[in-house]
Amino acid sequence: MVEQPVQVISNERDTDAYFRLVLRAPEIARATQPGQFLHLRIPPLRDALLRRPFSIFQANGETVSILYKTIGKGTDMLARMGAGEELSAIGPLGHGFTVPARGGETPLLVAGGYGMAAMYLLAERSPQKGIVFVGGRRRVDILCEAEFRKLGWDVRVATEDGSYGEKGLVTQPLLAEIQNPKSKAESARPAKQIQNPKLFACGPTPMLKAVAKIAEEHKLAAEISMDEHMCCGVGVCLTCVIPVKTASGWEYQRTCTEGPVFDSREVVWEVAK
Amino acid sequence: MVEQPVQVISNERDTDAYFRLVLRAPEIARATQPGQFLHLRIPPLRDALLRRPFSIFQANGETVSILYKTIGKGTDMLARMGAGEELSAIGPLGHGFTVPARGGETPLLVAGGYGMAAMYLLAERSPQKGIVFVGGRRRVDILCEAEFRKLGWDVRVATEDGSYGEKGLVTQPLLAEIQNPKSKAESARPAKQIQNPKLFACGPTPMLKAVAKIAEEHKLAAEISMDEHMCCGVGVCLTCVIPVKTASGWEYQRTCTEGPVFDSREVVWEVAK
Amino acid sequence: MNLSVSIGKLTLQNPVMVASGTFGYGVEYSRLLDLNQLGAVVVKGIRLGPVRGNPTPRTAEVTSGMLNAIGLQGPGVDGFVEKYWPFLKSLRVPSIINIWGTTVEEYAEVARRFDAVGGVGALELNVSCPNIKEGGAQFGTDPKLLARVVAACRKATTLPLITKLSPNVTSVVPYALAAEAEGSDALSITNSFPAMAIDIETRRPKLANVTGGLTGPCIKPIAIKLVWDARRAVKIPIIGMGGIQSAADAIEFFLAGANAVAIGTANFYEPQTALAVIAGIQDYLQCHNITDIRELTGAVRLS
Amino acid sequence: MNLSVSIGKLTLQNPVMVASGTFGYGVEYSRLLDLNQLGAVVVKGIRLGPVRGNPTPRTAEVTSGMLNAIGLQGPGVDGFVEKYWPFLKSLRVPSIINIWGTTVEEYAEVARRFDAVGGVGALELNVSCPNIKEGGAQFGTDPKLLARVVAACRKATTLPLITKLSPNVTSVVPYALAAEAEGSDALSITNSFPAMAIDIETRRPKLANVTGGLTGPCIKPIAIKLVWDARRAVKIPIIGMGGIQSAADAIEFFLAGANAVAIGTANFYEPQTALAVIAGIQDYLQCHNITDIRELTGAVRLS
Ligand SMILES: Cc1cc2nc3c(=O)[nH]c(=O)nc-3n(C[C@H](O)[C@H](O)[C@H](O)COP(=O)(O)OP(=O)(O)OC[C@H]3O[C@@H](n4cnc5c(N)ncnc54)[C@H](O)[C@@H]3O)c2cc1C
Ligand SMILES: Cc1cc2nc3c(=O)[nH]c(=O)nc-3n(C[C@H](O)[C@H](O)[C@H](O)COP(=O)(O)OP(=O)(O)OC[C@H]3O[C@@H](n4cnc5c(N)ncnc54)[C@H](O)[C@@H]3O)c2cc1C
Ligand SMILES: Cc1cc2nc3c(=O)[nH]c(=O)nc-3n(C[C@H](O)[C@H](O)[C@H](O)COP(=O)(O)O)c2cc1C
Ligand SMILES: Cc1cc2nc3c(=O)[nH]c(=O)nc-3n(C[C@H](O)[C@H](O)[C@H](O)COP(=O)(O)O)c2cc1C
Ligand code: FES
Ligand code: FES
Repeated sequence: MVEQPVQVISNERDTDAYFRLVLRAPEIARATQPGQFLHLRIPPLRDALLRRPFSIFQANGETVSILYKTIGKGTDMLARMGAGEELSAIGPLGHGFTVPARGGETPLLVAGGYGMAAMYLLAERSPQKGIVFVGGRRRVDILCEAEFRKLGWDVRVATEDGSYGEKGLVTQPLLAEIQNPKSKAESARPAKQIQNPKLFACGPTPMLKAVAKIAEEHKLAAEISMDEHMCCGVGVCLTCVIPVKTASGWEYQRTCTEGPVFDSREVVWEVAK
Repeated sequence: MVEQPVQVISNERDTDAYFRLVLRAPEIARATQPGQFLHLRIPPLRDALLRRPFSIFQANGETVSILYKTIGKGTDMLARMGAGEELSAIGPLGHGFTVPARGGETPLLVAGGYGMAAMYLLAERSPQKGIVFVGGRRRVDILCEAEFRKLGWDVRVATEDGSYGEKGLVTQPLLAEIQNPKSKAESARPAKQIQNPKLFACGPTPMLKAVAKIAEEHKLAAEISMDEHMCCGVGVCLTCVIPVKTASGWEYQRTCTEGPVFDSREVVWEVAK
Repeated sequence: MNLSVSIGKLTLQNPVMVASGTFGYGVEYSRLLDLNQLGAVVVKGIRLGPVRGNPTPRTAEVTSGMLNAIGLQGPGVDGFVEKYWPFLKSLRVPSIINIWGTTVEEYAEVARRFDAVGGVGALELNVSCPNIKEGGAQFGTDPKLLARVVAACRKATTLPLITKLSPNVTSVVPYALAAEAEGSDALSITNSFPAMAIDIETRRPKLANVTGGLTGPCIKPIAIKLVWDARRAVKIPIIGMGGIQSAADAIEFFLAGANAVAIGTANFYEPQTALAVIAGIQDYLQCHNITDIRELTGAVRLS
Repeated sequence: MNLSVSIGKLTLQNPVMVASGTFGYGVEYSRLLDLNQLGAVVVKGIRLGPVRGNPTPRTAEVTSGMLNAIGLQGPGVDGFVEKYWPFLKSLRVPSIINIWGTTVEEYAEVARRFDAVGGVGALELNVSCPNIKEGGAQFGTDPKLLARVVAACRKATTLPLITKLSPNVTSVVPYALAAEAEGSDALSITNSFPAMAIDIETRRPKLANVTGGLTGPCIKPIAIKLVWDARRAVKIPIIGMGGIQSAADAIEFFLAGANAVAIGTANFYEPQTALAVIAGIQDYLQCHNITDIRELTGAVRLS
């Protein structure tokens, strides 16, 4: 973990409200594990002081990149920054995904919207290929499908408005696959036979909750990355907590340090928002 | 007086810490009288909310310009703005100088540092040419001398460190001229015989106070432009007041509306800072 | 869409005013915006006689706000009526006169004088100015004294009375209750916060008065809390203010419990703010299918 | 150049601390900066037993500041001593433990327990947290209750005692005097301000706790005024805090009357702030030919 000024190498629109920002940050790039995040200070915000957390999308040699959606003042300002400008980054932060071992469980990745950003490194570094289930409201919310295919992963798309892939929530094709492997494969080539699947998910909390339920009902392990509101990003402020089971009940644990990735069985979903 | 977004046409360094900013502002340009000012909002400041006042240096057709010194966060930020960027301007504001009438008093202009900015339009529009006394700490604080000469005015320079012109305060050559016309003319060509001089001054308060004293001692009229801290710029907040004589004593009057130009005899110098 | 709200017997065409001390006597801004579109104009604080005010510097910029210690410079009742009332009277929107005194009797006397002027929209009792030695905040930080001021003014005038509360108290509730009990028709919340800034190079306070009042966006979260606290205690209308610079800010005040709002410091840097806020409120109501601004008051969701 | 200052019998190598609740238990930031360069580390508030804290969202960003309602989540005395004390004890700079309770007796008991731990630098009594129902601010807004808390803790420990005052009072002076009279070795000024923010789209408060404490640069001018007021009333050292993000901000607190300062919210967005402030103070002293930081305390020029 380091804190350092980082330079924008490029910052380009992906689809609609989504952008890709590539930063020069060799030390962070080297240390990054799948599922970890960057905490960025966007200096021109000035009267909006706090850093913004973003999953590390890709990490290559000297650079790290993020894939972000413009939803408010920070991300809007970020979208206006150009090559050569400087941000301050803290990273890599948080406890990421367990990279699947060769010959072990088959990874089923489930992502909603910018949740895809947290998944790429996991797919890239997993010796075991699997299926990525990706969902979004509309076609423009389906990100970097081609990149996952290039890694040799099977990609299954669902959109809520049916404008692309299956119509509905991303958990539908996931559930179908688990219950009846291959059945709904939208891809032309035959899906691999799923051996001993393990779920990895990142997206809005309701999606994570649904994934946790599917995992529970099918007795599957699931690692989920929680998208909690953050402030410090390093474990000191206790903003980002979620309820986690303990021997005697539950306690609040920090998404930024104990997470963002948790075992779905640890989370007390009745208490979590 | 209007409030409007104005575009930066150019913004270039003059000497050292001084810059010239040219803005497209046709309505303001048309209405400007010598000695009036602009009140500028510099949007990227964000957490520094208030507008900054600047004398209108030049006003030509569609454009107005200011000549400013970088001394703090607003002027520093201003110096970083480029062509095409937008500011918000209110102007022209304030009660300016009385333009000398043809054949009337001979104008003696006295300026310290960026005080020169307030003088240019007066010189330009005065049918009666005169002398500009300009002072500063160092050579780089002497601004737009050439432009005044081009208007056909006699320019007398004094610097505190003696790096250019006479060594000392600007009031020295002024006083010398009043006491003994021509005596200290640094310019090669013979100074005009001063008929019935009237003083016009803009600069730091101690300089204005000295000018007011000279005017009083020599029974000359003097119009001085006060550099007071401002907030609203339009007369509502009562920030920018100076003590002005009244029938029964004195009262605080607003620099932004009753001024910035006052008759030096009206000011209660013992009370003014 | 209904935007009109009432303060006692006074009806405003819309709930957006400009705050006392930030809009002079109206006339100054009349060249930059159409005052007849405002809910009301609230003028700079006036006491019985003329007031010279504090030495300069009187204001200083601070992070997302400003300090002021004007010291209530003003022409007094007679000077005001002579110089500024003819213009204000000619407006189609009401003028609210912000008044103060150094004694309970002076407050009442000023109220009485404005009752007689004719055409005044309402009186706003400034019991919360932190920048004068006598009067002002002392009446706003003692509920008994506050009750006496309000009661005396209530007797002295039939004009709608608005009590402008001080933020500089542990709880605003006793003050809100006292004002309501003594017949105040509405509350203004909030005035500026006692504060200070020092120039580290000269080592001098940035204000000649040493301390001053903090206003602007920096105080908004505190002001919202004060409005929310008062709303649950009283039934009378609340005029919310403190750092409003956009319609979103104003709507936050409504949701917290305000019936109307006032724009203060923002006038200095964006004189069109009040008009932009009115337009933005209309957009918001339309987008959210709300037909009456009054539905927003106190409509924060807590469950 | 002397930068060291004393708080009771505790001597700090320099006057720059990190504020309670903004620096965890030190260990979290130890990978980003060298804690041994700080004046002291002040840890998150601790009561006798473990505390779960408030529901989320617990913080919200506001203009030039933030709101928080963490609800003093913490491991309790035993949990703290077991999990965090070994690390803190290993530092060369003192740790100051921020403590609280819901009764006078609990405060005293927590103080007693830390007296026995050995090696603690000082105790900071948090009588000013606005985000918990019982305890916290109630002790900080009643001078008599405050006096009882300080007196009880004074009896329970020989450690230096720092009383952290609430800003939410009309005048900080009676509280400063009460703490000094009961044997507090120093004051911390100030804690966060009761405040609130509402999301206008969801209409929900931005904090699950509805209200929270405002901190960051937006509160600095109010905090400076509080320090200045307290400085003229008491002789004991004052630790100034509230929105410090640069050496200039810290120096403003010294000039107003602080003997030391603490960095709070700024840690969240610039974790190196405390170190930058220490370096900047040294530069300032050098530029101004000041050989001892203590010369700056209260050195604002008024004439
Ligand atoms: C561990 C982690 C990883 C993340 N990774 C990514 C990523 O890879 N790509 C990406 O685009 N975003 C990611 N986010 C979310 C991202 O941090 C927010 O979108 C960003 O902080 C918003 O900043 P803003 O200034 O634009 O919005 P603001 O102006 O601060 O807020 C705008 C609106 O969005 C809401 N909002 C703010 N933050 C969040 C949030 N975290 N979740 C939901 N709503 C929010 C606010 O309440 C408000 O209504 C991640 C968040 C976390 C915690
Ligand atoms: C009527 C009028 C006309 C002016 N014309 C010009 C002009 O033509 N060219 C020009 O360069 N400047 C002019 N000024 C001054 C200019 O407004 C200030 O320099 C500017 O506001 C500083 O902004 P800042 O954000 O850079 O400084 P800040 O960061 O706000 O302040 C930096 C430091 O400068 C001090 N300071 C701020 N304003 C003034 C001031 N007005 N006088 C002296 N010290 C100040 C502050 O107290 C502080 O110590 C004029 C001022 C007035 C009132
Ligand atoms: C320069 C200035 C002068 C003020 N004068 C008065 C006044 O005369 N009477 C009064 O009741 N409030 C006065 N106020 C307070 C404002 O009316 C308002 O309550 C306060 O500024 C908070 O709103 P804001 O943050 O939008 O500015 C003044 C405020 C400022 C900034
Ligand atoms: C998230 C957060 C948690 C805090 N927790 C505590 C606490 O446990 N005990 C305490 O006395 N103060 C606590 N504070 C207050 C700070 O110690 C400090 O007094 C306040 O933040 C003002 O300083 P600042 O503006 O620099 O942040 C907390 C502040 C924040 C922002
Ligand atoms: S964001 Fe501060 S503890 Fe997680
Ligand atoms: S600057 Fe506001 S009255 Fe002059």
